[in-house]
Amino acid sequence: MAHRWGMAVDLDRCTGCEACVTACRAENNVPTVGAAQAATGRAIHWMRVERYWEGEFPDARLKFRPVLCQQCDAAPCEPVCPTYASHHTEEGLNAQVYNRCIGTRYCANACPYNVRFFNFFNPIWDKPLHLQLNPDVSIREVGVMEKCTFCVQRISAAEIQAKADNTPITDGDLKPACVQSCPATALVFGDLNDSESAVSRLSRSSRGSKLLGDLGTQPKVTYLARQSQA
Amino acid sequence: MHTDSYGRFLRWAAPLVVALAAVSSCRLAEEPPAASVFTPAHRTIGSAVNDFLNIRPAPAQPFPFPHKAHLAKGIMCTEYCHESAVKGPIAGLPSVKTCMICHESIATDRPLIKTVADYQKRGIDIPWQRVYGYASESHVRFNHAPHLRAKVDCVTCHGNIGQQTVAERNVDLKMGFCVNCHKSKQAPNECLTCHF
Amino acid sequence: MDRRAFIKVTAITGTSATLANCGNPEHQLIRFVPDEERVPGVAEWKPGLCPLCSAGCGLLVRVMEGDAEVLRGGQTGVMKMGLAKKLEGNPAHPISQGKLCARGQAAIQLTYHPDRIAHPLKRTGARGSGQFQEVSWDVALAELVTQLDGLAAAGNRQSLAFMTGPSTGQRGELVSQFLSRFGAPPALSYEAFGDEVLRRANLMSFGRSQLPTLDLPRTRYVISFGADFLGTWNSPVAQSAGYGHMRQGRSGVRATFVQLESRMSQTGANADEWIPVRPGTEGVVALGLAHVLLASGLRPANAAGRAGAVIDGWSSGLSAYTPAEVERRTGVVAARIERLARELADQRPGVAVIGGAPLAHTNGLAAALAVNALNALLGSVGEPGGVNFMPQIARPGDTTRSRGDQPPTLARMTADILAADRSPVQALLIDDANPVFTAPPAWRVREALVKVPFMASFGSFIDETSVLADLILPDHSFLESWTDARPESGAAVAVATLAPPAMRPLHQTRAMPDVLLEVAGRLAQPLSPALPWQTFDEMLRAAFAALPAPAPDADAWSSAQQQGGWWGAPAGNGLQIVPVGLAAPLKLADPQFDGAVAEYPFHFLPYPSQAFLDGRLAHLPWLQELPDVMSTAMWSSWVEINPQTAARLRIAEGDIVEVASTQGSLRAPALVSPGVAPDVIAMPAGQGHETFTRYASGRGQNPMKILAPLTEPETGALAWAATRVRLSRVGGPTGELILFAGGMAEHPNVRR
Amino acid sequence: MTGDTPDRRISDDLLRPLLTTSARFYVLVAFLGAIVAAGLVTWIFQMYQGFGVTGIRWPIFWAFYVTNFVFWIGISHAGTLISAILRLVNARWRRPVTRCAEAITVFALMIGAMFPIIHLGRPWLFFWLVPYPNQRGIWPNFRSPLVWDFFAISTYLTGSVLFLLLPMIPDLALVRDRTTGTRSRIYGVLALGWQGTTKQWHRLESAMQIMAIAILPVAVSVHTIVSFDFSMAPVPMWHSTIFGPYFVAGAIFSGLAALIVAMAFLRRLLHLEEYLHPVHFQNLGKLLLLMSLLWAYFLFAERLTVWYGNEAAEMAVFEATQRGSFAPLYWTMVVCNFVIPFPILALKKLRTIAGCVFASCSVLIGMWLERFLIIVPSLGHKYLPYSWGTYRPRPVEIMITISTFAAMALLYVLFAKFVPIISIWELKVGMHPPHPVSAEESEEAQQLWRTQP
Repeated sequence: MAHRWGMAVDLDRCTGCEACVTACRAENNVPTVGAAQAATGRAIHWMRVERYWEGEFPDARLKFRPVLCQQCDAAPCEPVCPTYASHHTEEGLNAQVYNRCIGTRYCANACPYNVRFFNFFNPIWDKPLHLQLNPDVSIREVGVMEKCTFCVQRISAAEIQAKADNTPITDGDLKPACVQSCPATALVFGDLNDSESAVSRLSRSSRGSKLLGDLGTQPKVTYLARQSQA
Repeated sequence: MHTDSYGRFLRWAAPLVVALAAVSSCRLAEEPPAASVFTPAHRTIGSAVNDFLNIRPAPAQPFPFPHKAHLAKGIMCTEYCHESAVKGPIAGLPSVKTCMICHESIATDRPLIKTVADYQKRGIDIPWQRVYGYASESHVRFNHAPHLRAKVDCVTCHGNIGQQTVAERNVDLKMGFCVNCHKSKQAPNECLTCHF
Repeated sequence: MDRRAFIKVTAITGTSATLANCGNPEHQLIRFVPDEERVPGVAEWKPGLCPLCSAGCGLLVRVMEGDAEVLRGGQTGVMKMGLAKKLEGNPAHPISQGKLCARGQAAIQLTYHPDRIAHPLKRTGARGSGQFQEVSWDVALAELVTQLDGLAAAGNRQSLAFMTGPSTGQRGELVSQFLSRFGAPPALSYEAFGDEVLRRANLMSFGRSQLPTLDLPRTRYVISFGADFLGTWNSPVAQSAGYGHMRQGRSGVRATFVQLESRMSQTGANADEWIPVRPGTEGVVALGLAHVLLASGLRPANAAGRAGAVIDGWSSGLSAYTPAEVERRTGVVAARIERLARELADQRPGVAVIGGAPLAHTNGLAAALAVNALNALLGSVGEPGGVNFMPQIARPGDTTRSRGDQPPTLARMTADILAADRSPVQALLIDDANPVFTAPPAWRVREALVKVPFMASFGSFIDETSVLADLILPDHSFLESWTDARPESGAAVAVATLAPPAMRPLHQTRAMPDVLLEVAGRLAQPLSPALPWQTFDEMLRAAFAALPAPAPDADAWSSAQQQGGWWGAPAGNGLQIVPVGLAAPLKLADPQFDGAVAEYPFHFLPYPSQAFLDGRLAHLPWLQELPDVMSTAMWSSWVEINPQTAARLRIAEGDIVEVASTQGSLRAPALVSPGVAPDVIAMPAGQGHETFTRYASGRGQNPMKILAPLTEPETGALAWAATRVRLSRVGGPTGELILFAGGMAEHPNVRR
Repeated sequence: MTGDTPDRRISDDLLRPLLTTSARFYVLVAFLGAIVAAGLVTWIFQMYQGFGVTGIRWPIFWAFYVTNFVFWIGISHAGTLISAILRLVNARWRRPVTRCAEAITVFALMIGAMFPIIHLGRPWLFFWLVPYPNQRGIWPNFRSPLVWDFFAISTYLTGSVLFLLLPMIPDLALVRDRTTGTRSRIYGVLALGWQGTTKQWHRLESAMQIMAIAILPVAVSVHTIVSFDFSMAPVPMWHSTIFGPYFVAGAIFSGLAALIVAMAFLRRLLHLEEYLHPVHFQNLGKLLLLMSLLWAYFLFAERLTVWYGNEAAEMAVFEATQRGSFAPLYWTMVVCNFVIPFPILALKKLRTIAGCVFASCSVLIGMWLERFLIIVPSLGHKYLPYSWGTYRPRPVEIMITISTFAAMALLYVLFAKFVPIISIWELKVGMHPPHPVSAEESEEAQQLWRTQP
């Protein structure tokens, strides 16, 4: 049975520690652009933790919300790409094919979540920081878009392994970097086609909703609302 | 009368054009990225153009390696020298250690073997050059193991390397080549199969 | 490199990098024969230990083959070797439980940092000039040995001082043994945001000189007094894991979480109820809650046991802490106090926790005792869902930590040095500490250190302290050496984490414990009989061999190497500690502040930054570019100001403001935040380094440099929340404040 | 015939720019050429350094370049559309206007079509937009509006070029006959062996009719498709049904303005006062007035519905443009596109040549701002406020923008230098009894072209 990878984000568990943000950077060779570029809006964060203030002191409240590529089933970024660099795979992932990308940046405009990032310059790593680079992940050059891939390199490796061992991927074995590091287990990843997988059960939760769901993008990431007595 | 006036115009305009050309070229002649940083950028415009046109220099090997002779001795590629091909994505180039496993005792008197032994002594590895490989802007993440499991023979992608004494690239691993094979074998043809 | 060079990087498509070894061989380095055989492209997972804080999280290190530039026999070349690629939590480890925090994820950059010290260095220029010259290890070690022998010969062995970071493992053990054998005073450990006050309080209330372990997974009510236990305090990963479970891990049960503090921390942002409280009065609230519980007969006074007995007026029902009185002193409404008390009584098991700023006042110890007493009153001590103390493995000859007698403090040492005309400290060894950066200016640490004749550092980077050293003996990175830790909190079982080297050293560095052992052997009167080990791993082996074997067939040492440590119930039921009582019960005094209210109207509240803690991590680019989750600031430092205050002083976001205390002033961009009280100015620590690698040097401001030297009298710990400041706008935005986010509110434009 | 017939004079006047070259021409060409060259160098610089030398940032990934793209494609609606309409309704006053107009179309299109390439992150791969068979078996994504753009613009360009060239043939033949040597030979080739036989006239006439009819739907579709680049994406205030007609109207609006300005310049530079009369400007001015009203109506319709609908995401953009950081630009746009041109063009007294030119310049500024304000505020205020951003252009973008205006002027000047900018034969025919030309008339017409040196 084909997989359909999805994620659930429990906002009641998320503490805003941003372990996911650094984990993603470490796993996916996301470059740091430096202060000067960051100041002009060129920082790249495939995963970000949004924070929204409500109310004023002393009744101020704060909400955290991890935002990554929602891997939409009806992704606005896909039809607009003139070269199929952004397209839908059989497993429902929003592929970003770097080598096919010519940098129209149309996908980034179309994406309602602003989770797509552009390489304004060639990335650089001050040696020997480059020795940390993950050999399983591409290094994106100037002029191409990039975004969260659900750690496709891990998915691919797991599927190749499963094929070799001729055993299915057991739920919970395969985790993107963000999910693996999340201390509060606010992020859960798995196969939505497996109705018993943890992610499927959470996605059915009454607290569940989709980010900007009314846009009809049909995301594969489900957000579980934060409960509170207050 | 107007003809020579055109001439005057050209004589007048030419220096301007030259000047602008000069400006642009000197901008292009900026120094390549510092050696202290790692970057996917090309070192020179030339290498950029070569990659764009898929022109790659032929690998220059330190000394000939008779694949044929070794195969004839029944030394199978993925059993001794490129054994990691069956375990993972990369076939790898054997280090001088691997050579000396056998050549500690075998054919030690041959001049080439002496050179190999000498490398071993100096603790320096033989600078073999990769023959096959993808330009990294093609973002191909090739994995040997599954291909071998699928019984794809080495020669399919590496040609008659077994017959060569100095390894040469004689199969052009263009995307069409991969795609056709995947099609014929009903292997997945999704972009993400290879590009990520 | 600066970003100009960055711009210069030619842009025309593609990578030549990975093709480097495909094609023409010219301008390539020679390739050494690899020392190790490994399958290229296939990952291997090795146990590790996160070195960044004392939580001691166990790691799994992903090691893959790569080409590293190495020096072999004076020749630079490329060698295939195993390289650490990624850090994950070790699922088997009781504390990290397979998880890792943002800082831990970035720890790997310590190893590959471009400004790591690659060779031993000897100072050539004046102290602090940062001029060093490379020397061989033989020269460096000889130098150190001569110095130590000199002290011994001159008969003032006690003039050797050793400054360490918080090391809970055999590394610390080795240092203290080295010192005691040599005849020097015990090592001095200084942490700006340390927890000495809480340890002392726990010792007095419960007879345990260690940080508490909160049983969050089983609790139903958490009331936290300023403890940033999900961010930077104590054992964040373990506590976050517990938090996740306490919120949604149990079907039908969701614990309530109340946070009291004067500046909303990342932890406070997660609270169901966030209650601002006047700085330094957190203890009053705790006693107010206790009063209601006692007065309303919800709990009997004697339930608190000794924890209550050490509080003045406890037995008589804390008559001075009626809700009305508490409201007057703390600003927390009386009715709210009563409601909270009732909730505490009803929703059990509950737990109260105190940490951070409340302890950093002159009355910090009393506040901690108050919260301890509250816990005891609730019957949450040592109970499921309450406060527990992690079993400790008894150490032979471990005295300093167990008996609460005072180790030397930084303040006292510097004072002594500056007072005497001949420094009582003749030689100073520094390992993993940067007091020059984190100490308040009044302690004049830099001056004092300059006055010390000989100073050697084991640091891997040139920071404000090691730049003063005469000799730098660079340590291995934690991934290149044997490491261990025995954390004091975070799990229900005793834990001794162990990590063999995950990769070979990149540079010409040596593990500090090995250096210490070698020096011990090379001294004129060798300490080797007392320190019988050649290398650190031998010492570790001895230490682990002493532990009970996990299984009859396996020994603790080898199994610890495989699973990344030893954990379980220690033999002899843990560490026996003699509780320290009090002559008379302690009275919760009003906090003292430096600076007159009239002249300095604002409380100044520095706090350990989410990314850099006290600043020791400001040199990691990943953490610099990590948007602070509350402010979304990258590569910056800032001053948090309440919107009303900002409006009153005509301060807009990004404006440069001046914050001045009696100790000095600093200028930093303003950040308007609804999460800070109108009379409080908050500022993250961590930035403002003068010299700390290319990424941190000259970036932002260091709040510590305007702190007053007030301390908590009992422990001598710095009362870093006790400074008052004045605030003024000095200029418009300079672009120093780099924010990742655009908007503050989720629905800013809804017409109502 | 004596050499003093009015026809003769027309030919002399209108061919003068071709036959004699003033120093002013060289200065102008050199000046414009320098700017254009500087623009090219800037673009090379951008490709070499990386796109980051522009002001583009997360999340505003389109700005100046796409603004210019839409603007110039809009300008291109000057000619073809206008001249085609005027031809079809057979407006007499059109005769001196049409060629200027059609030239604008061709050049504006050429420039506009450059921008989708300039704004690419990897321009050297632009050919992936072109469908061509390849071993990979990969085609462009025909669902992408950018690919539609490619087809629409290339079609429109081809059509417009034909539409410009066809009626040039007789005049090119005239030049051929009036010149000697190399130039005569060159124009001879261009004139495609035109002899002015009745047959050729009829062919030409019918070809013109067909093109005039064919070009209209193409022109309309082009700017509709350009508008689809925006309205197809779920971006606040882009995703609107009104965009198609709105953009077409805006295009004709700016196109007319450009035409008026261009004509005024030619009139002054080439001394064509006798041929470009105030009445021409009057009439174009009336058209411009109509478009101004239409544009204002569209703007009103768009803004009102957004405001009344009060949808959170759209209101964010609405606020930013109406009251927020973009308000100054927004209200400048309103003033330039309506407040200034309306009275000038409405009052006969003000609708002088100077008046029309002034109004047109203001409209050009206003319409450029309109394109900018459609693109940037929306991208800067998408759904999640956390990801909002602001945009500031950098010298690179500004330089390239300026150079495109210079390029337009340069191409136009050169065109006017090598081709009679006013259709000579159409003027002449205009002065003779109405069409269809009778046999002897066409005989006479042919006489006109047999000119002795």
